[in-house]
Amino acid sequence: MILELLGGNLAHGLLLGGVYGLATMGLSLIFGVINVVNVGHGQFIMVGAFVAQTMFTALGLSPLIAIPAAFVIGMALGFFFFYTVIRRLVEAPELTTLLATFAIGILLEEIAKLIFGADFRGYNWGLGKIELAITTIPLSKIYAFVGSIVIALFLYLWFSKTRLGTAVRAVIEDSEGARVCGVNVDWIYALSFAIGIGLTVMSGVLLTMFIPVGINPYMGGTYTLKAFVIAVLGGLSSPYGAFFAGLIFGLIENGAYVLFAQIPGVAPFSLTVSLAFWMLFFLLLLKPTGLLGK
Amino acid sequence: MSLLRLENVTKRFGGLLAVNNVSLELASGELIAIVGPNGAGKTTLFNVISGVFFPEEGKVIFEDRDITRLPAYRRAPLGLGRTFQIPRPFGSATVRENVAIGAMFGTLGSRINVDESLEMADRYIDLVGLQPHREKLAGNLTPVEKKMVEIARALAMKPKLLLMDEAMAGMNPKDIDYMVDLLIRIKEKEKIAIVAMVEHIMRAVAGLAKRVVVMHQGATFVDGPTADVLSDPRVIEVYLGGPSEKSKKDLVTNQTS
Amino acid sequence: MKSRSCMAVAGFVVTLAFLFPMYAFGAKDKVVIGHPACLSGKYAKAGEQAVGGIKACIDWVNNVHGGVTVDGKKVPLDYKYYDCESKKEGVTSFIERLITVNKVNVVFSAYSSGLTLAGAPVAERYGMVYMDHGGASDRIFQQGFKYIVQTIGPGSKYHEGTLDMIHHIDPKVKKVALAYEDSEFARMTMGGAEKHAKALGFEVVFKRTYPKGVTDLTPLLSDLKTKKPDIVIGGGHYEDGQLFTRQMSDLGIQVKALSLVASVTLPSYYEALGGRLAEGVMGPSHWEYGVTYSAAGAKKEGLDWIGPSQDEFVALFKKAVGKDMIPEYHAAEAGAQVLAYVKAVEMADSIGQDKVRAALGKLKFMSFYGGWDVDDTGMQIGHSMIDMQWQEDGKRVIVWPPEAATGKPIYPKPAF
Amino acid sequence: MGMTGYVDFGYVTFIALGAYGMSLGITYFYQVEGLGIWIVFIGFLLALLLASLSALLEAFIALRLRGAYFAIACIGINEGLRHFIEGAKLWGGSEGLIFSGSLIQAVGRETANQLTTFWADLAVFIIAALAAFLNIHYMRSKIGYALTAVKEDEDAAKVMGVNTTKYKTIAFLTSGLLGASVGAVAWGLKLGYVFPGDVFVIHYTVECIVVVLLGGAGTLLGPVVGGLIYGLSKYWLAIIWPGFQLLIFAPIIIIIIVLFPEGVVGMLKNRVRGTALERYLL
Repeated sequence: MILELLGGNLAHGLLLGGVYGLATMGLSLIFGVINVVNVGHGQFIMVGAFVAQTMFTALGLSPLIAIPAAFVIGMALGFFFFYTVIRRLVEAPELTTLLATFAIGILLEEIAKLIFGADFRGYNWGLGKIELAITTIPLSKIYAFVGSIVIALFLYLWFSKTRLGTAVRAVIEDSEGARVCGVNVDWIYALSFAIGIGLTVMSGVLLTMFIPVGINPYMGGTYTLKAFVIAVLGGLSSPYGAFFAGLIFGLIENGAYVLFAQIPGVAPFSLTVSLAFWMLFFLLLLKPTGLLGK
Repeated sequence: MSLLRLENVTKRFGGLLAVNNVSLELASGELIAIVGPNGAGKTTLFNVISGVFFPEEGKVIFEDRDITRLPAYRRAPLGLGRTFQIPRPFGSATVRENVAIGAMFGTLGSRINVDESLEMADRYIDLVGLQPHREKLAGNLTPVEKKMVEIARALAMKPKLLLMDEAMAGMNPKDIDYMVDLLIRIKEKEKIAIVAMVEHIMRAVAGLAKRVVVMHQGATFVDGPTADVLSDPRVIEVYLGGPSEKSKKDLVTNQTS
Repeated sequence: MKSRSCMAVAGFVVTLAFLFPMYAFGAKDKVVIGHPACLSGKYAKAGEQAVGGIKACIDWVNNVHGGVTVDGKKVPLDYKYYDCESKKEGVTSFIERLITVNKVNVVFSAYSSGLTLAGAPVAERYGMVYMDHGGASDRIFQQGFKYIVQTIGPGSKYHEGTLDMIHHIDPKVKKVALAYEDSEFARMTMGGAEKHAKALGFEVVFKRTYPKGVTDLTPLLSDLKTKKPDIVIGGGHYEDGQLFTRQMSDLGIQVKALSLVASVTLPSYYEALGGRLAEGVMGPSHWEYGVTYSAAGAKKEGLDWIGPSQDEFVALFKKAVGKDMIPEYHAAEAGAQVLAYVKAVEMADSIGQDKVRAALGKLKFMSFYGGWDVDDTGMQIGHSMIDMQWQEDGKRVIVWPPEAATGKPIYPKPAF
Repeated sequence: MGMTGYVDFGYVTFIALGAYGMSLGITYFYQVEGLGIWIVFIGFLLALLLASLSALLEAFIALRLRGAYFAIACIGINEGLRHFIEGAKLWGGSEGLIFSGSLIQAVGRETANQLTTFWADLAVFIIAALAAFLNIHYMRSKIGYALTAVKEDEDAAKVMGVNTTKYKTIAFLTSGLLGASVGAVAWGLKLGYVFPGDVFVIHYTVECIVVVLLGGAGTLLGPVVGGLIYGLSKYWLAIIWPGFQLLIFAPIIIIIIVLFPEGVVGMLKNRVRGTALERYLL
């Protein structure tokens, strides 16, 4: 019985983990390249969620179409905020950019509230579901998972096979060195920030394929915190590390619940969340480079 | 009695032998120069002496006391001061505050208060010739001035031994002459031993020290009176032949680790 | 250093705020209601409703009722509110400002039990009547506050009616699962529901809480599914209700009845779930558009009636918020609170705090919101809950209690 | 603590534990005969104790981690602790502790009113004054110099003879004890309740950082100016334009950061560098 439950939960956890992973890659990319901790990360996820919701309900378009649309919107937002705000702060101390992204986050929330109101929204794609022996899985979750993997793979290919991707990797390793080698580091900064935001907004769409309800201007905060944890698990400046860490996080979040539920007199859900953070804490102390780090 | 004695010190980074079985002895008040090409292990040796790294093998003895495993901050009060290869003054503090920090936590320790430290700082600022920059933020100085701040800061610690990492790297001939002169003055005035690490500038070495140690590939290669060492054909070969490509590579790993 | 200075600065700012008082709002010729509203932050939705409801009822009092009668004189009502951003610092500092600078005559609480509690000591210190339309926790009234009076009903009663109804329709059904948000209010509801379920002979097969702000309920619901309950009741706030229903459907958990607090009664719930998934789901509520409280009904029960009729209230509300929005219970309870205050002032024939508080203690009346009566601690006991169900084509039907019902319940609920 | 150069996202943990200490003291001791008003002091001591423990823990982490990693580890502790209290149903779990009633029972209604208002406010001011005093004292003593050295370059500091472990511990303990005092008084005593979800909120620390950066980090006047800009503009915007203050506020912050990356005071300082005015801005 417990094993069945555990198996079912792990299946859901794995699927969710894929989306978590993608949702964190943008954060890691931006930190890796520009050394900016994007505290407004979750708010960009919120933007993606609204893109999916609006396109579905107002225009009747499938979330699958919303994915590229969200990426384009995210890139545009990324370039906009980079050239108006971030570019001027790249050399400033870490905290200054933290403050800037914090303010950008608030701005996005308030604009979203102005446009969409404070209501909780959702949409119903109604794709049907797969019945397994241990659990039931809606198809949209599987689409979201596959989508995440495809995008992550695509990013991987871009990083390793293209000139531009290689340049980005060089900047992550050593921006001064890259500059010396003739890489236009400023352009790489702008591009990486835009791609990072694009990925994040896009992951907002995928997230709604997983959880298509509760979309509202203030939904982002929770995801910022989760993304931080996942990013650290993955080694902070490594986008792939983040992706795998997301998978692991999803598994733990869903799996540990079953185990904690066996202890009488506790609230297993909260303990599960607590576990994730303590794990982060100890991991940082023992292996600051992240689970997959050197 | 020797001031500092190294006994068969070895330090490895992964598979790389950065310092290989080095033994060295230094008397109080002696000024020696350590020379050697990039990657010869000089900086690592300094780090072992000042306690930034602990060696895998061998002993570091300071005034008959084994300090091999003593943390860096506890070596300073014993009388070990040093400067860094790339000057690292505390950028957001003024020159005066920088030097005062040296006085506060150096050999005088709790016997000196903040005001006395600041006064003492002024003395050493005068000594190195930084009077005009006393109230400037150290971060805004030129590299050479930063080096001077470091020297003053290290002197304010009232050390018995001053380790100078890359004493003259990146300086023009005028600055080098000034530095040679300054080090000799310091030795005379403060009565302390100085180990100055010099990379390539042989001209300076001749005027500076009576004794020279040449390091090559992590080991002491030649150790003796300056005139003899400088005319030693092996030394000339090491320098003129230039470091091998391999040791160049070692240098990179060595210095970034 | 930074954080310490931050606190020091906070103190400094508060001091400064007192150095620049604005005495523009004299309170001689009008009676002012003060309110630290939650217009942004996590309770923004409820806050907007409350402000609209209050404005609507003030409109009615001033223009239909002709103002508040004090000392034989009709005085208009005024409303002063700030946005507390759903934060306790906002609540405490704005209540302080409302009392000392704006010289308001009564303070309405912010939304949620926590924020209501945060403001209580401030109101208490100034001996100011503090009316709670947003904090449902019973524990607020166990602290010995003297000036607090509640309009919203206590949380423990939320799901009692639902259980009564199911027991009435299908006495054979036994297995009930409880899954509530781990918040002050929801836990109160869960406690009440558990007690009532056992009293009615139900078997509680599952009982768990989930943290606030949860984004994925799959682990909990998978666990719930293995217990094979007939009825599921739970909930907490808005977003978790949508999530709860959605993920129950995702996991294929089919039950005879599902009832969630807070979220279900909102139109956004129906829309967010694309309609179909919401059908048959029930939600307890303090008030719903369509309830049948009326002046005639009040007379039958021997209660005074005050305030607009339901339709009048809805019209005034729309005017107040400036858009075509249907008021929800947050609006209704805040509006009813205005009426309660007016009633109490007229009864005491004074705006003196102690006299008004005493009058509120004795007051008993009915409005479009239903009954109003508080016990000695100030806790609301006169208001009863209703149960609402989504039926086909997005119809909101009040199914319980029979005296307020506008239609028959669908039972068992259609499969997801 | 800006002094060590560590962004202490865990500061709110100190405040939260302070609030918990006070709440625990009052909740568990109010029925003990003869304690009367002393329960408040017991609460205060508990607050200091809890905060010291967590400050030591953070200092320990600070020995191993720097920069963003340290900040995130502190977030980890904060969130972990909060959810542990909720999950393990420790100290009332997510129900928190509500003790206004207990306090009234223990010391009487009048005294309780006095305590939660006048005395609590007074204590906050005393703590603020103490914090300012400590700040200035530290800045002028060896501790301040040591912390500057640690902030700038830990390795260099060690070689200079600065015992970095000791000074980091001092910094975190000071920060923790002050945070706990504020939490115990301004939160615990003044509000009369504590819910884990309300106190362990990282957002508060972020706001503090905003305040400091707006003013200019590393300046004495900076936080005051930043606090004034932040507090007053937010407060007045909320009064003038309820519901829209954040919409206006966010771009203002962004503009200030872009125009004055070193903070307002930092910018002024650069302008007046070398003049007599500089001394006053430091």
